[in-house]
Amino acid sequence: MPDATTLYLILPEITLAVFGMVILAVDLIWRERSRAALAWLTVLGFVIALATALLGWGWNMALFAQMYVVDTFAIFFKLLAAIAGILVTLVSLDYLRDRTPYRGEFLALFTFAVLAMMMMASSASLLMIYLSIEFLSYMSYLLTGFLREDKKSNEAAIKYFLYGAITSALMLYGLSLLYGISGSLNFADITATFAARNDVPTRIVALVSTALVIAGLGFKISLVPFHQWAPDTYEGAPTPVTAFLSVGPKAVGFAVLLRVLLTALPAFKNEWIALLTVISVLTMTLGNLVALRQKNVKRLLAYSSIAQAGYILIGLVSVNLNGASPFSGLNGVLIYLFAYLFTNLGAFTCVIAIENATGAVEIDDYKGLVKRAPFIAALFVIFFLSLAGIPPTAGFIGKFFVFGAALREGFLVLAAIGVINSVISVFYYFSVVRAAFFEAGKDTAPIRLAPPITFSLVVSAALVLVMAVYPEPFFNLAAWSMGMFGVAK
Amino acid sequence: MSTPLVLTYVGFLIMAAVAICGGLIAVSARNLIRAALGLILSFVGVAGLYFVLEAEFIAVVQILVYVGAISILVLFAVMLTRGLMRRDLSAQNSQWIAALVVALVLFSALLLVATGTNWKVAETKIAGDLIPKLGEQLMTTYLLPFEAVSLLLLAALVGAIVIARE
Amino acid sequence: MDILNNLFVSLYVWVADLLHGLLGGLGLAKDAEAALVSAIMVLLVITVILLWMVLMVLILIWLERKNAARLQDRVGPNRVGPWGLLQPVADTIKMFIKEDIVPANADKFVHTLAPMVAMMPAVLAFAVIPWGKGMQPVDINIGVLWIVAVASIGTIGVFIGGYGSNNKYSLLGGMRAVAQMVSYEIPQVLTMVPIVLMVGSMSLVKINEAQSGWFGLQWFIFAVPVGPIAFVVYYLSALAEVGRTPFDLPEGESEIVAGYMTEYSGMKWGLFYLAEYFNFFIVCTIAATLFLGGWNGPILPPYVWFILKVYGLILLGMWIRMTWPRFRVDQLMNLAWKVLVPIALVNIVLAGLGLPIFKTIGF
Amino acid sequence: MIPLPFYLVIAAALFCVGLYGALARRNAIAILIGIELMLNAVNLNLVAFWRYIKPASPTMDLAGQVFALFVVTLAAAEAAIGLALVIAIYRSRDTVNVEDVDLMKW
Repeated sequence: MPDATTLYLILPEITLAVFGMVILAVDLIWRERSRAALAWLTVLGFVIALATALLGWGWNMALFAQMYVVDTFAIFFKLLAAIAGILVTLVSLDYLRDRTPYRGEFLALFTFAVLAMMMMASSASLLMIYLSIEFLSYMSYLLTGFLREDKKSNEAAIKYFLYGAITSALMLYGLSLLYGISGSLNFADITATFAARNDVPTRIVALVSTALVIAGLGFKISLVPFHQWAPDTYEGAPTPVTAFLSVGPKAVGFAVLLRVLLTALPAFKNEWIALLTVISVLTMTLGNLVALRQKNVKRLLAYSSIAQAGYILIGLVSVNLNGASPFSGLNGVLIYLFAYLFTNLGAFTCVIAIENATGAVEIDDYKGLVKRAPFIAALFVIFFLSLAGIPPTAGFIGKFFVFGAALREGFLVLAAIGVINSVISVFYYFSVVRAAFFEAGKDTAPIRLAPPITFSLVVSAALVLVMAVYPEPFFNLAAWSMGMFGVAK
Repeated sequence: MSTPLVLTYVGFLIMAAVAICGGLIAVSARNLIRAALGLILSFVGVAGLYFVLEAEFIAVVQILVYVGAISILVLFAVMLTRGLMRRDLSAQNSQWIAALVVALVLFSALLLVATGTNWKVAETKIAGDLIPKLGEQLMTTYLLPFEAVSLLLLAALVGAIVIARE
Repeated sequence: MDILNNLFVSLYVWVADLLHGLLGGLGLAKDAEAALVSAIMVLLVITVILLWMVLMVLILIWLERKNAARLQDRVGPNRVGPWGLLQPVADTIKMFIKEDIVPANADKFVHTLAPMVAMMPAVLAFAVIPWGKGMQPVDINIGVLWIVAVASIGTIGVFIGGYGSNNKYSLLGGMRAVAQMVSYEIPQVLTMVPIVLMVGSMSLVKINEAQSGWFGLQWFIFAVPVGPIAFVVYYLSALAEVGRTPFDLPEGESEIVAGYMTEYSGMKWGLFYLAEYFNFFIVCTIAATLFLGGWNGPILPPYVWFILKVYGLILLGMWIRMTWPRFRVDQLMNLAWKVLVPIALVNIVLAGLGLPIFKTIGF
Repeated sequence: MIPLPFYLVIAAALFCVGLYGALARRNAIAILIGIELMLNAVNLNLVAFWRYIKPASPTMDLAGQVFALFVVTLAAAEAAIGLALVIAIYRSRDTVNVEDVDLMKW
């Protein structure tokens, strides 16, 4: 039986597990009447999880035989997960109404997906990493294919599933090698092993397993060349799920990647930095170039989010843990992820709002949007500015820290490629804005917004702007969260 | 019970051959039912290898879950999507050569890792009954993953039913 | 009395010694000799067990026919041998010499493979059954799980039999059979959990030992309330698992001809037929081991007790078969998922709650 | 005892056979079969390591076996989800060949 402290520290996980099951049960008993109430119940669950996650702030404990770590780094990602959960639940309310009769199950699976994200953030053992990643993946497959009458949703899910299953098997092989070399599942023992043994065969094992693990996590983060699923899945999935996939798994994927690389494999820093640099360049460039040709907004945002993963990776590549400089690379990753969460969720919320009203997701359908829905059009501009990294938006702050770290570490070329890519991205983001503002559309009926969506839009936009104008708290938050990696505040 | 080393080797070789041959059938057979049967053969071979490794519990679980449940699921799925088997001209897609190259490259890398590394092998005798220990550890050390996986199974079950039901 | 109790164990030791003596003359190395002897003994045990299995099942078939006749006010087989005792033998010979027909469009390889796969669980399960004190061919510490695991292999045989015949009735029958077997496996396994909990081991020998003494009152069927509930659920789901009437939908002749066996003839059909009886026999042996104290009993030698219990359960099954009409598919599934599974789950909870209480009062 | 690399080589071979199947097959179920083979190979690896590598802690460490157990469990869930998706797509599209599932460009 775990002791009271343990239970206290995993309260957010317990909350979500309980809420998930309660939602299933309530849905079972109350089928007809409970539909709308269920969504609010889910939101309540996320809010409680958010609050309880904050209770663990400042702790640094390894629980369950060192398998599960609750530290500020994990809490940071748990907060992200809970916030993403709240916003996505709010926007899915209207979207799901006419599309599926199984809304209770949807919300329950979604709750479990957020739970899996939280578990990923805290995992510090090969077993927990694998388990929580698979948990999140399975829930994502199911949510993606949830509209089972919809051919695109089916297709998106099967592609996502097949890619995910193959890459997770690859990653699992890498994990088994790490277990074999160290005889233990815990990161601490693995680090100790590699610190003690540094012969060439051991390095080869470490390299092969690192590459395999990056393959598995690269799939979650949608890094090139493990990105092929992303555009199709983003296009076909129910749009709230797309919004979720583009931020949730990506953020915690980075969390796991950071934890594995920095706590289990720091001995091979040079090797994985080289590997990730190449991947980062490929990811940014390919994502942006292909995004230029897209006609579908969901697809465009998919490629855009691939490119964003490339930028974030720059922060990880330029990680430097032994300085008092504000650019440690890591804080760039965290700040960027925080900014990206609200920006991308906001952009997708705009897409959902328009899709709910008109069913359209092509860029051409956005023509004349400013007349039909000036509010959405204006917000679109804010979110796109942020995605492109233009001040005064949160995205700019993120890029500032990430590129700054690259410059500090002397990755001049990498930083330059990043900046060039940002410039390219402006073109396709602007193509949507141009359609919305400067071209006349056929349809002129105004678009009405449901209150939950408005709320979520306002929150996202406000945070995107606040982060840019007053970044200090967020900067501190990120700095705090890196305490576990030995970085002073 | 200590088995003579020769018998261990014989058992190992037979089971390894069964596992690999089953795997080859599974990925090459054009008829999906036969591919599934090859898969089952491979599962049985791996279960046999677990017996050679003195991990009886995993071996039996392997038979129970893989042979008894997963392969039945696969067979069911093949049956339910049967119409298309007739039209299937070739089992391999157009990029099978690339796939072969990838598999071979990876295999050589893994071969290098498997044979070239100095694994810290310790000759240990397994003393006593491990199964109570396994049960105990699942309830203490591995309590969190144990609970998490039960939630996962519940959620996966619910989700799979929602998606597959008529 | 002791001689009689240990008859077969002594026989085994004696044969092994004899072999050692014989091989000792060959002048082999110690290790090699030991390996050879153990290999020969394994083969011998397997042969004996296989012969024993066949004998048991032939008796079972005869009993079934005689019983059915009695309950239906007929005479039953009475021509071959005294009271028709040799009728099953005659049937076997007939099956061997009958023509073996494979349908033209069948998947021939799979068609031939199916009956063999269907026989496998029976053969594998016989290896771990404790026939008497010290009379277990292989003693593994996970006997219960082993039986559950190998039983699931039979499903595959039935399934590919249905597929390989390329006949719609076969396929339908096969699918039905698999659905039924998979569904009833769950309550069947769940009812074993309380027993394993009470014993603290999955070894069939330990389960037997836990039920010794007190003239049968330690049998788990008397462990009220968990034991009797588990026994009833187990027995019902076992009957369904092996497809006995009233759960014989996979081969309900009024609906789908003979189910997955429709296209089979000759010895292949014979194998399926035998497999069914083997499976029935095995579930009864397991029920006897888990709930009726296995080979525990006063006065008579353990193996006699065991056989008596098993045949008692078999006769119960026959009685049920003769007196109940067949279920409908939906009733069958409802029974499994909405009745038996919940009962079995609650039963596990009861066992989990009751166990510490019993432990503390020192039962 | 049999040298550990024997098992590792068998596992690697099985893994790559599975990977080939997963990459080269057309039918979604066949791809799934390949994936199951890969997971099996990993499990063989884990159990072999458990048996041979001296555990870090002095008590009997069953980490490898436990991990393998979890992989088996997850593989079952994965198969269930995958086949549910396959059946859904067959229902809506009448095919489970991945190449024919091309409403959206890969």
